[in-house]
Amino acid sequence: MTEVLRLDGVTKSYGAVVVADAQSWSLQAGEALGVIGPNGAGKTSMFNLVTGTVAPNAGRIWFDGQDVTGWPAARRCRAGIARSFQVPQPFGGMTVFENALVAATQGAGERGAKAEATCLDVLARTGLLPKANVLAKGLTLLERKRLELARALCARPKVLLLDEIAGGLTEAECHSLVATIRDVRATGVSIVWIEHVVHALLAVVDRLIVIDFGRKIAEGEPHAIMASREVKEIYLGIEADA
Amino acid sequence: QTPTLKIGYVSPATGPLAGFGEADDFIIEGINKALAGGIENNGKTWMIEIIKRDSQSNPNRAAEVASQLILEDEVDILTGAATPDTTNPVADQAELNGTPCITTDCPWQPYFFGRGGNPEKPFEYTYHFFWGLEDVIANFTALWDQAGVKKTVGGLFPNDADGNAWGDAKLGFPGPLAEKGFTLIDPGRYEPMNNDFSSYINAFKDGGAEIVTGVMIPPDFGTFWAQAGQQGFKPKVVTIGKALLFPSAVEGLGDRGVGLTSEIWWSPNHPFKSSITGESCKQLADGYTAATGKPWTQPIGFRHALFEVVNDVIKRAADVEDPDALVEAIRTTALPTMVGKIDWATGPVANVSKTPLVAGQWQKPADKLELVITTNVQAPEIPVGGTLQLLS
Amino acid sequence: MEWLNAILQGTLLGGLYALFAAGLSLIFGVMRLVNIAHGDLIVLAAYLGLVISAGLGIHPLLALVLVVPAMAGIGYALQRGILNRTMGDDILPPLLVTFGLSVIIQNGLLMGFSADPQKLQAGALETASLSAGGLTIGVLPLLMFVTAVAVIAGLQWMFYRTALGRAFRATSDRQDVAQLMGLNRAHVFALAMALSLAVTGIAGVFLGIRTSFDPSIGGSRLIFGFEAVIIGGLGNLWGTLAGGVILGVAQAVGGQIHPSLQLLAGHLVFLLILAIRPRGLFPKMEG
Amino acid sequence: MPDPVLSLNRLDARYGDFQALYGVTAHVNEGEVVAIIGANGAGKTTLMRSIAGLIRNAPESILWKGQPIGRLRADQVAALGIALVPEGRLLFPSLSVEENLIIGGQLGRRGPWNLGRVYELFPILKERRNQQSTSLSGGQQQMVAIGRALMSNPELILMDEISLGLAPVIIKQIYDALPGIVGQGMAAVIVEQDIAKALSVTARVYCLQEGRVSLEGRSDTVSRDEISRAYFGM
Amino acid sequence: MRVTRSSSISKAAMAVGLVVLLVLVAAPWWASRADLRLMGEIYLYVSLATLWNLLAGYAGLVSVGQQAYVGFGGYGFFALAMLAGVPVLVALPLAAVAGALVAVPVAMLIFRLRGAYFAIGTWVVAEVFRLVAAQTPALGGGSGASLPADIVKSLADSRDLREAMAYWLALGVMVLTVGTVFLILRSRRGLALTAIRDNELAARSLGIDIWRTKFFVYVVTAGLTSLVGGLIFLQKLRISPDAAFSANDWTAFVIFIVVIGGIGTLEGPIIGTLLFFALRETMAEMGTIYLIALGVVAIGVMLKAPTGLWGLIRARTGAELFPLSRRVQGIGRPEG
Ligand SMILES: Nc1ncnc2c1ncn2[C@@H]1O[C@H](COP(=O)(O)OP(=O)(O)OP(=O)(O)O)[C@@H](O)[C@H]1O
Ligand SMILES: Nc1ncnc2c1ncn2[C@@H]1O[C@H](COP(=O)(O)OP(=O)(O)OP(=O)(O)O)[C@@H](O)[C@H]1O
Ligand SMILES: [Mg+2]
Ligand SMILES: [Mg+2]
Repeated sequence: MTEVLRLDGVTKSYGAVVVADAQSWSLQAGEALGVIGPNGAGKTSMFNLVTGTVAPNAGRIWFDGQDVTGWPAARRCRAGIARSFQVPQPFGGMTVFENALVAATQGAGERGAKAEATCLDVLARTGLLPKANVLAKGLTLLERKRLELARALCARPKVLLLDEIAGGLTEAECHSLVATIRDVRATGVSIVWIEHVVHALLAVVDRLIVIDFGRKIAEGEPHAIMASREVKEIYLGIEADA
Repeated sequence: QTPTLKIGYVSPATGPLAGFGEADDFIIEGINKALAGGIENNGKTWMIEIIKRDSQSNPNRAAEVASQLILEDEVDILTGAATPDTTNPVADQAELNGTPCITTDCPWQPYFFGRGGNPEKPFEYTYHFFWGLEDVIANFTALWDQAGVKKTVGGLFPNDADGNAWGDAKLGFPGPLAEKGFTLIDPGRYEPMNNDFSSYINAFKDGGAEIVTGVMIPPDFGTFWAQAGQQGFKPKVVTIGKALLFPSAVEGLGDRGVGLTSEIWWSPNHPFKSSITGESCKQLADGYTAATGKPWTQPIGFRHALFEVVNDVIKRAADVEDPDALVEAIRTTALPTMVGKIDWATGPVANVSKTPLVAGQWQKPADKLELVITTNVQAPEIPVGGTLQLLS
Repeated sequence: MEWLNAILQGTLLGGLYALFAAGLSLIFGVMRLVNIAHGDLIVLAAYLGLVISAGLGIHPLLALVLVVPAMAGIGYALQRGILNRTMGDDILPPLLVTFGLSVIIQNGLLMGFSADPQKLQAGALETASLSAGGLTIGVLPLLMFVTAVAVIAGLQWMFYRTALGRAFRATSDRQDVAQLMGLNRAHVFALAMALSLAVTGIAGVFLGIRTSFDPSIGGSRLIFGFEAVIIGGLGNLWGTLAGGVILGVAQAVGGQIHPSLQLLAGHLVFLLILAIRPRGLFPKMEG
Repeated sequence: MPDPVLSLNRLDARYGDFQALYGVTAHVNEGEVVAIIGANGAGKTTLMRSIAGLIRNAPESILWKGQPIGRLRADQVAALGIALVPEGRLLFPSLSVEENLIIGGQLGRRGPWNLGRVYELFPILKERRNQQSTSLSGGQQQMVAIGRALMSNPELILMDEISLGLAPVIIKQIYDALPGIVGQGMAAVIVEQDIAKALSVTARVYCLQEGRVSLEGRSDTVSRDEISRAYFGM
Repeated sequence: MRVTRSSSISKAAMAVGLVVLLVLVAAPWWASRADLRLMGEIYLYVSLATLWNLLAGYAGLVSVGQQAYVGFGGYGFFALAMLAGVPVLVALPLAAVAGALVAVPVAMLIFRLRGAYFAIGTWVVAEVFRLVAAQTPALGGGSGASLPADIVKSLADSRDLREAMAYWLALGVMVLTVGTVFLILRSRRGLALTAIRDNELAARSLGIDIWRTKFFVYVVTAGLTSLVGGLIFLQKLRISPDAAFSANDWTAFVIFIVVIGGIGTLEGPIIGTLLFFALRETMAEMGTIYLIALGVVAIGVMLKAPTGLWGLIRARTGAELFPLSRRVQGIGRPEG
């Protein structure tokens, strides 16, 4: 197994608020990594650092064997890091299809019919095809979230960063989402998934890390982590059994 | 059916220069009435139709409407008035399209040299009548000589067509002033709509200027004059072109408007009369006041004279339908008008005929401001109405 | 001494710019509204001052008692009647509407008052001056500066310390959610515009005392107002004052070097500041 | 049975040409907690926005204590004592955390909720009180949104997907707090995707399907089967 | 399932457009001198409006300082033709290149600004251009300069041919600008541009180099605007700083045209220009009333049809004359 992504002592703070505290972890090719942690722990901030929308105060980020710490976000995306936003960021004035096409042509660098085929395929897989010609600003919150996923997939990433895409789904929808993500993973894409809907997460990931106050406080096999006392206390809010 | 000749007329009816166009409707109405019976040319009667277009005080728009008048309305003669911003683009369009063109109300240097004119090779179709910088300089210096104050002059010239011409080292004030023994303090050209004249006031104070001159728009002069007061600068004579033309502008200055001096191109006291109606200057001015309830202004006489020339040219032209014949008639004009004699044969350059200029002071003998002629060195036929009083 | 004087006069000029800009800054901060008609509204206020002070035969500063509420009323009506219907994320529709207003006001005034320059007569105040250590300071510019400081202090306090100010900021962020808080956005925006035009009323009367005006001069002063707002940073009224002063001093010092540099110096300083601090010197809100 | 505080009579709602709700009839009794469930795009948010006045409706289609309020603006509805916790939080970015809360209470309605009690409910907010609201994490923002609605001391609180994006511990906290919130006579309508959770905290439930009420029942008696039929119309 | 970019309407429109273009090319044979001149002016305004629309409507760069480039093009053309004696047909494209070149440092400066700040920044830059022109004595400084009649006459010997040339130049520039903008919008770059306008954060994260995309558009627009500027002042014959850098003539009216016509559409600027000229030709002589009417139209359209006239038409009919948008066909119920 080769390593596709590595964080080395990445640190970021806003004044007194430390959102990443010397974070170090790595991701293997084809691996699915889950991230949990209380609200405000710094999970989304970590994505911002990895994708380059925020620059770290210290530490290095390696992607595919290269130091990408100084790269702008766009370059990282073209190199193969795509994300979905927790708070959806659609291109409101464009249709759903065009939203996807942006990712396929810019992020993945595909052209013409190939790009279009990619988009149609991804929209079909994410259930957005019926809305393909609708302006993105007319979507409901959950549809916007699906669009986030679809766009990230159209960028044909090596590493896919997902930020809370299962919230608000019905059980059936959640199942199909899990199936979709498994498919993606089966194509060799590495995934980092932040999710509060723990059962969905556990159905996919190989490994779990827990973040609190910007620090990685636990890492390991998902079920073992979930059973740990610390996670129960700070995350699930269950009295840890003595 | 009498045939009709079309006269295009471009002037600023709206925008910052609208004051110059204020009397247009009154004058055109009067002309239309006076010429209702048509103009006789070679035994044939021609009606004239004056087509008025608004330049909106904007040279782009002036060029546009001039070209419309030429191309669309197919006017036989194009006329225009008021500041280089109107006269120059109008004349340029006429020159290129070969349309006879008469303009006025802009000193001739910014008109002629501002258009890249060359005395050796004059324009073919475009003619202008007004006074020039040499006249304004002669009048102003005569005025200041009368005053008997220290011969140090502060100059306020903006970076616009008028200001650059007045302040020009060759054509403008600096040369003649030096010759006549005046010291000119000229800090440089300011941008119109200036908000702060402190640096000028400083320079004038330091240099001990007792006279201030320049060619300014009213808001700029207002700012300067207020700041001069606030910063303790008290010149004895202030002679400013353009800004003090209109009674309303001077009235606005309140008591500080009294005693300011300015060039006078036309007044009800000028001893001229209309070649069309025979009216005197006073009658024309009174007519305006009666019709509009407003005090007379200097452009009135020149607007009237513009159409006097048109009338005369049409009468004399060998063939009114031939532009070249019309131009020939313009060139050979020798007509006494409301603003004095207009004759292109005697002009400083072939395209320019000069009209007399005097200067005077805004005085308040009773409770009303009056523009009193105090100098007539250039035009002794125009009577002087009073003597110059110092400001402080 | 010359330079000291230039700086002093520039600072006072800055007060004028700040007074012009304060109302602009307020509605720019509250509604992200780029009010192209602001300059023309100032001129409108000057004409109002003219009509009132000439009509009642009172000092123009006394006329403020009527001009300010009248302008506030106009502002309220304008916002509720017209501008509110174009408020949204897009800055263009309100920009175009205010452009339309600007043209209408200018030409309406031209029809009503002709192009003749007018001035407000403030008597001895206009030329009164104080001398100190070889420097002469006009009382009027000083009064304008002090007024600008007072107006800005008042607006700043209102914006950040009162419920009304909170309502302004909340509504500027999210109109529909502000409605959920019981704020009627149409009313809130109209109040902001009323306040802005009340300040404009003061600016207009001072403008009319300071120099002569005609219907067309509003636009040429607008750019300095915007520059002052932006140098200072969005949502910070003190910043607007600082912006005005920086602009005024830059112009005065530039003019002292050579008159042709006066305006250019102001603009260049503006661009320089933005090159270094793209959100202005002291921004308090997101642009 | 007491008169309902809120009743919906054949409520239609549209976005331009698109009709999102068709003849929805429902009611909420005083102090009662009601759940609205339904698939994506069923119209839950539209329903909430209609009640809150963000979408204009026929006047008589929404009655508040017998008065028609369908046509009122949102600020007028808010003044009556109806508060909405909007889907997606929607805080005011230029207000600090505390100001966001204060502005919720700016109507000045009397009641048990004030800054102190909100801070008691969500202690982290007290720590962050002077921070810009945009700099909070998603979950913290949701707390502010709830606190802001509570600050108006509403008689009816509408909560649209409040647990979306919250860590389990916070969801637990909020649902634990819910009885306390509604205990003092406040009625509530909650939209929740976690059906089990929705049923456990509410008295009655409405299920929407493509803009129509497809099921109405008591939370403790409806069966899973009925619900899945109501969800998908099978 | 397939993706199409043209509809039957757009195909028909393109065919009709081609015929109209041919008729317009032949105008010197059927139109009067005045009409030629008016049409030439309309083409130049269509060009300016289309270019501004590309900036503001598609790239989200709301500039209120495009007069900087109109004026720069005008002055550049005057300088080349008058001072350097460059032939008119060479001077015009050179002025365009010069405009694109000065846009490079300007872009580096003003691209640091956002939204309304950007707008005011562009305005100030245009003012700086104006002041610099006013301080350039070789070109008449604040007084301005007239183009010697000889230079215009050098375009062609006979007056008719000269006027036809001026007309074709304007028509050519319009076809060039509209065509360029159309091609940009159809390209990958056009898609990126719209994405940036809608959401910069997302655009960045999807691999779009925002700065470069905007920079490209800004520089191309500046070059073409300068070209139009050169042509405008070839027609006006006279240039002065206030006229060349007039915010009203070259930006405010252009914004009026685009927004009234329908921003963010290619059809909007064309419709807006036609409306603007219809108003002007019928009312301009009414002076103040005309200008007041213009203001009323601006306000009226913004209140009644904030998406502009074309927006209104498109909402009613779904028509699109230029094949730009992409529709996925065969996905069941047609929506949107
Ligand atoms: N602003 C809008 N314009 C047009 N259609 C809209 C708009 N908002 C919502 N809709 C449509 O109205 C329908 C109902 O939407 P609504 O947001 O009420 O659903 P919901 O039940 O809240 O869904 P979700 O669970 O996804 O939040 C959907 O089909 C949606 O596409
Ligand atoms: N720009 C900023 N300025 C100041 N503080 C910030 C900023 N951005 C984030 N924070 C703070 O950093 C912390 C981490 O935020 P982040 O969004 O990464 O949390 P999260 O783990 O994604 O939480 P959630 O699960 O609620 O989404 C929060 O406490 C937030 O207040
Ligand atoms: Mg997060
Ligand atoms: Mg919803």
